[in-house]
Parts: sequence; structure tokens; C-alpha cells
Amino acid sequence: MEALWESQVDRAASEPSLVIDIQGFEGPLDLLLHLARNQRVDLARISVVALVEQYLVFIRQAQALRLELAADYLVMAAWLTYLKSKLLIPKAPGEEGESGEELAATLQFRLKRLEAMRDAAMKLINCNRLGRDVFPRGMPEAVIVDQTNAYSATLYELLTAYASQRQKRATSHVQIARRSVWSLKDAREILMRLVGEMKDWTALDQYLLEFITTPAERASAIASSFAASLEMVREGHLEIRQTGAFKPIYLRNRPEEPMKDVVNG
Amino acid sequence: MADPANDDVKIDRQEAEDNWNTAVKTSDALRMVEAILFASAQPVTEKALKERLPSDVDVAMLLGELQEIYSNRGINLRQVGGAWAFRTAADLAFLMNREAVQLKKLSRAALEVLAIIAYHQPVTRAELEDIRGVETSKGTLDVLMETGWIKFRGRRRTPGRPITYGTTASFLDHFGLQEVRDLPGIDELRGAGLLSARMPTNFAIPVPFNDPDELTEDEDPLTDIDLEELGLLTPKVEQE
Amino acid sequence: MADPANDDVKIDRQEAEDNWNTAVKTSDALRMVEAILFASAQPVTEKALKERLPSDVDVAMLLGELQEIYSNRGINLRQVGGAWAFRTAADLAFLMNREAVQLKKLSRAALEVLAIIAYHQPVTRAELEDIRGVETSKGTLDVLMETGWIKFRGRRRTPGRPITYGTTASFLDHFGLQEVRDLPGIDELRGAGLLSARMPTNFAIPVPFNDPDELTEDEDPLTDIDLEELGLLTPKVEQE
Repeated sequence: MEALWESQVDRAASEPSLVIDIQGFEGPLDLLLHLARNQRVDLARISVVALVEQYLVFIRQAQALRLELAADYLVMAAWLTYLKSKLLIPKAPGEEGESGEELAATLQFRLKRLEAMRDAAMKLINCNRLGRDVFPRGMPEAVIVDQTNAYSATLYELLTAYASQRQKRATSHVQIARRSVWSLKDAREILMRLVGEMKDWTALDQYLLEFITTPAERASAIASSFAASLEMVREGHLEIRQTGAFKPIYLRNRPEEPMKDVVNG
Repeated sequence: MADPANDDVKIDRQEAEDNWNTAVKTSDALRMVEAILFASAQPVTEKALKERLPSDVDVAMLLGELQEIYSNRGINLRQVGGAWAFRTAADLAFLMNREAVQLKKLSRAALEVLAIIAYHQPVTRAELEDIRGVETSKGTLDVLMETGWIKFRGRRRTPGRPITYGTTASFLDHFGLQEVRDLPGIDELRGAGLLSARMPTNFAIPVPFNDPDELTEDEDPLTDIDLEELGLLTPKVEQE
Repeated sequence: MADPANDDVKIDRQEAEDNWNTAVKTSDALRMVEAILFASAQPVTEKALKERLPSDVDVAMLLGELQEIYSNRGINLRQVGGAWAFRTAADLAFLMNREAVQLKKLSRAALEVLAIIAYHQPVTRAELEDIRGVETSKGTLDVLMETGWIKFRGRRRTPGRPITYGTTASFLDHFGLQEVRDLPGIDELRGAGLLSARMPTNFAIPVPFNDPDELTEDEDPLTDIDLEELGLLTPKVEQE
């Protein structure tokens, strides 16, 4: 009973990792969709800025409560902060890259698409399903095959057998210690995802540091993401710019040859 | 010498006999198709049917006829991809609880992934994750593969040649679909551009608001209640 | 006041309606019986049918009617020891005998060996056993040979000239692959949840050698002598 009367601050202090159910959400886009739904308007008419604001409030609250948030949520927070800044500052003439409005439209498209898939999933499970609504012959008299092969095996069975056999032999006792620093690989993955969205110069580290790191990790995060960004420049994924010592480091996605889309013809 | 009238009669008789033979043959062939399809619990491919029937039999025509004959019956003939199967009529589901099997319940995530694979196929893992905006947990695809509803289809012809996923014939069979194009609402979704990997150019870009911080008429400000609903705030305690 | 003629008409109409209702009911009931018999895993007794159908339904009459309907069809409704079931018409039994193919499932060991041959081809038996860490019984390889999915490719140019194994075109066909390279790689197996994310850094999965027919540099082709030894050719008889 008393627990209910405890103030938030006390709770945060006394319980270092309070469990609040963020698992109800299937990732940051799902959370955004939920927030958008709360605006109770058509997705095409939501206020993106209000939505961004709500999301950031959510994340800050979660951080204040010292919840462990999956990196996906934080990467999204960093991106939304970037989006918000683009929306608030009108695009300068001659400025490269996508406008805030274009980025916002992309976000709306993604929300709509996710929602559509969710509806589709509901429709799908309500189809007339075999074994629930319709039934096959209960006493089949023969197995009718159109392959002459008398053996059956699926690709899935084949791969499962292979993977588990190789795994069994390879990983008898491998234990990887829990990391306390940002590995180069982590930094690289996060940068890749953020930078993929940014087509003009952005001082990325500020968004990154604000959301993705705790003060204790900050030095490690800066070092790793800087090293990772150099590597990505070398590989041609990224361009990098700094106007002077200790000035912000600007990054941008290096435009690639547009990939041919072979989906759905 | 020849009596033309007689010839005519002969021809007629011949014709009638041919017709009769054809009819007998057709009805025999129909019985054969019926028997083969009835005997199997699994859908039987047209190819497998052809192999088992005399070569001059028009299997497609017979299947159409059989489907017609059974259309109002307790059992219907259903097409699943390039295969055919008898299934009980869907409106009799209420009778069949004794036969009902326990369907494995899919998690919300798995169901969503299944729908995305079905509607967007062939789809790569990266595209799948882009649509959901979240990494797919290790178990999800595994569980779906185990159901036999999804499969590795092939590889996309792009750098890195990523694996593509798609649905199987047993997916169609399970959900009572004739083909992927029969997925509920798929045409509307495609028309709305919601099945493309990228935002289509004609997708409506909203008009920016003058003051981005000001809510529009049909917006409510976010309240603490909302945050509470989201499980982020513990219920407020009155200040003493 | 009463107009007898009018009354008559009324009665007639009532009667027609009743008849019609009965007919609809009967056809509905007929559909129900049909579906239950079709989906049931055992012959169904009249008593069991009565329990599952509306109480006013004349089950015996329906069964008679259904038996009549199916009497000239590819399947007949038959009484099997006091219970009812659909069975292939006796004159079409020959169709079913052809179908009596018992699909055999590959054993776990065989699947493993097949997969290793697919990924690691060209692979010798010794290498295979090294990867598996256990001896491979001759039976397993024989079964795989019988499937037609693996074949002898050639001989490795190393001491002992061991035989190398590889997969066949029918392997690709059966598993729906265009080429061996389409087999998922390490990241994709991981992505599908088949392989743990935490594998030792030196763990690798080979990219399968692509052309199943072309020999690698360190392989020699099989000769007739080899084939003889493998029991694939009957020994040559010297020509006189």
C-alpha cells in the first residue's frame, strides 16, 4: 500500500531499474502510431511536431525513471529531434537535402504503412482458416505427390539441421562479457541507421549523445562513433566536415547510385 | 445406289455415338478427378492430376465443372495456388468443433511479420524491418518458418544479394486463399502506395502548419493522463 | 363470408411454403451430414450424427438420400460396420493403388549430412565427418544417394584420392533453389533465428561452390574404374 504513496523521485532513487511495460510496444514506430492514434485524427492530418514532442516526452520520462530503453527507441528519438529542428527552421534557399516537410511526410507514410499492415494482419487471421473454419478430408485414402521422389524434406528442415549441428560443435562454451563501453560495431550500426536518413550536413553527435548515451558512456560513445564515422567515410558511405578544432563535426549521407528496386515488378 | 437419307441417319448415329462416348468419357474422367481429390487431405496439383488421367482429358475443364457441382454443397472444391482440394464449406464451421485442431497462437509481432511478408513479398529482412521500424527478434522468423507458412524465396538482385522471404502453398491453404492476389484488401493497399518500399511520389505531403507548436482545431494537447495510459507516469499523488 | 376458394389458395400457399421450408431444411441438413462425414477421422455412426444435428432432422432418410446422390460418383457413401464413411468407388480403386507412395522423411543424420554436403561441396567423407564430429554410416550416404540429391563429383587430388560429394540439380529443384549460392549465409541464418547471434568470431559458413558440374582445381574427374569400384558400373568384360 505505502508504495503507492512514494514519490517518483524516491522511487527512481531506490529502484535503479524500475520495470515499466514498454514491451507492449513493437518498437518506436509502433509507439509513434499509438501516440498518433491518440491525436484522434486521420494519420494524414496529424501534427508531426506535436507527435514528435509527445514521443520525446515519453522518452525523457522513461529516461528519468531510468528505464532501459532499447537502442531503437533512442535512435528514433535522435532522428525525431533532428526532424523537429528541420521543421522549425525554414529551409534556406539553395540548401541541399530534404526539407522538414518531406521528412515529415516520410514519417507519415511509414506510420500509415505500418497501420495498414496491422489491419491486414487482423483481416488475415479472420480468414476462413483450415482446421478452424474449414476442414480437409478426415480419412485421406492416399498421399498424392507430384514428385517422383519418395523422400520429403523442406528447406527449413535442412537449414535447421545444418545450423544447429554447426552451432553445437562451434559453441560448446563461448561466453561474451557484457559490454560497458560502446563498441565500434555498435557505434557503426547506429550511425548507419541515423545517417541513412540524413541527406544534408548534420551535427549528428549532439542528437546521438543526447539520447543514446548515459553520461558515464559519453567519452566512449564519442570515441567509438568518431572512429566508426571515419571508417564509414573511407568506405564511401559518409561525408564528414569540421570547420575548426573543437567545432561540431558535420556528417552527411553520401548519395549512392539509386538502387534498382525489383520489388513487385 | 446409295440412299442419301440412309447415309444421313448413319452419320447422325455415328455423331450421337461419339457424343455419347465423349459424355461417358467425361463423366468417367470427372469421377476420376473427384476420387483423386477426395482421397487426399492435401491439395493436389493440376500436374499430378494430369499424370494420373488419360492424356486426352481436359483437366482444367473438369475441375471447373466439379467446382460448379460442389459449389452449394457441404463440401466445396477449392483452388490453392496451382493445386485443388475439397474442403468443408466455411458456413458449416459451427458444426465442426469436434474436428477443430488447436491452432498455434502467434504473437502480435509474428502476425505482423507474417502479414508484411504476405503483402510485400518478395521482401528482404531489411525491408521488413524498415516497415516495422524495429529489429525482428530472432525467434519470430524462426517460429513462422516452423509453421511452414513462410520460406526463403531467393535472393534480390541488388548489391549484397539479400535473401528474400515469401509465403508458401501451405499458407494459402491454411488461410483459404486461391492465390496471393486474393489477400484481403491487397488491391486497395497497392493502389494507396502502401505496399511500396519507399514513399510513392504521389503520396500526400501535408501542408506545414504556421506554428508547429500550436495544436490544430482537431488536436488535443497531450495530458499527463495520456502519459499515464502509456505507463510512463505513476498515478499522481495529491500534494500535501 | 368465407370464400372457400380463397381458403383453398391460402392452404396451397401455406403448403408450398412448408414444402419449400422442408426442402431448404433438408438440403441444409444434407450439407451438414456431408461435411461431418467428410471431415471425420473415423466412420460416423447414425447416433453420433443425430447428436450433432438439429433434433428434428431425419438422419436415416438423409443418409439414404446422400448415398443415392453419391452412388454413381467417384466416391460413394458406404456403411462400414454400423457407421458411415465416404470411400473411393470400387471401380476406381486402381487410381489409389498408384498413389500408395509412402513419403519417407529423412532422418536427422541424413539431413545434417545433406546440408553439410550442400554448403561445403566439394567435400570428402573425411571432411564431412570432421565437420560433424561423428562417423557417418554408409546407410546414411546410401539413403541420400537414393534421393538423387547428392552425387559423386570426382576425386580430390590428395593422397588416397578420396571421392568428393556434391549436390545435384534435383536437389535444387526439390528445395526450390535456383543455385547453390542461394542457400542462406551466416548472417541470414542468424537473422532467421536459426543460428545464435553469439558465435565465436572464427565461425564461418562457406559460400557453396557454385557450379555443381564443374570440377574445382583440386578435383579429378571420375573414371570408369572409379565408377566400377563404387558399384555404379558393372565390371567391363574384355571384348574377344
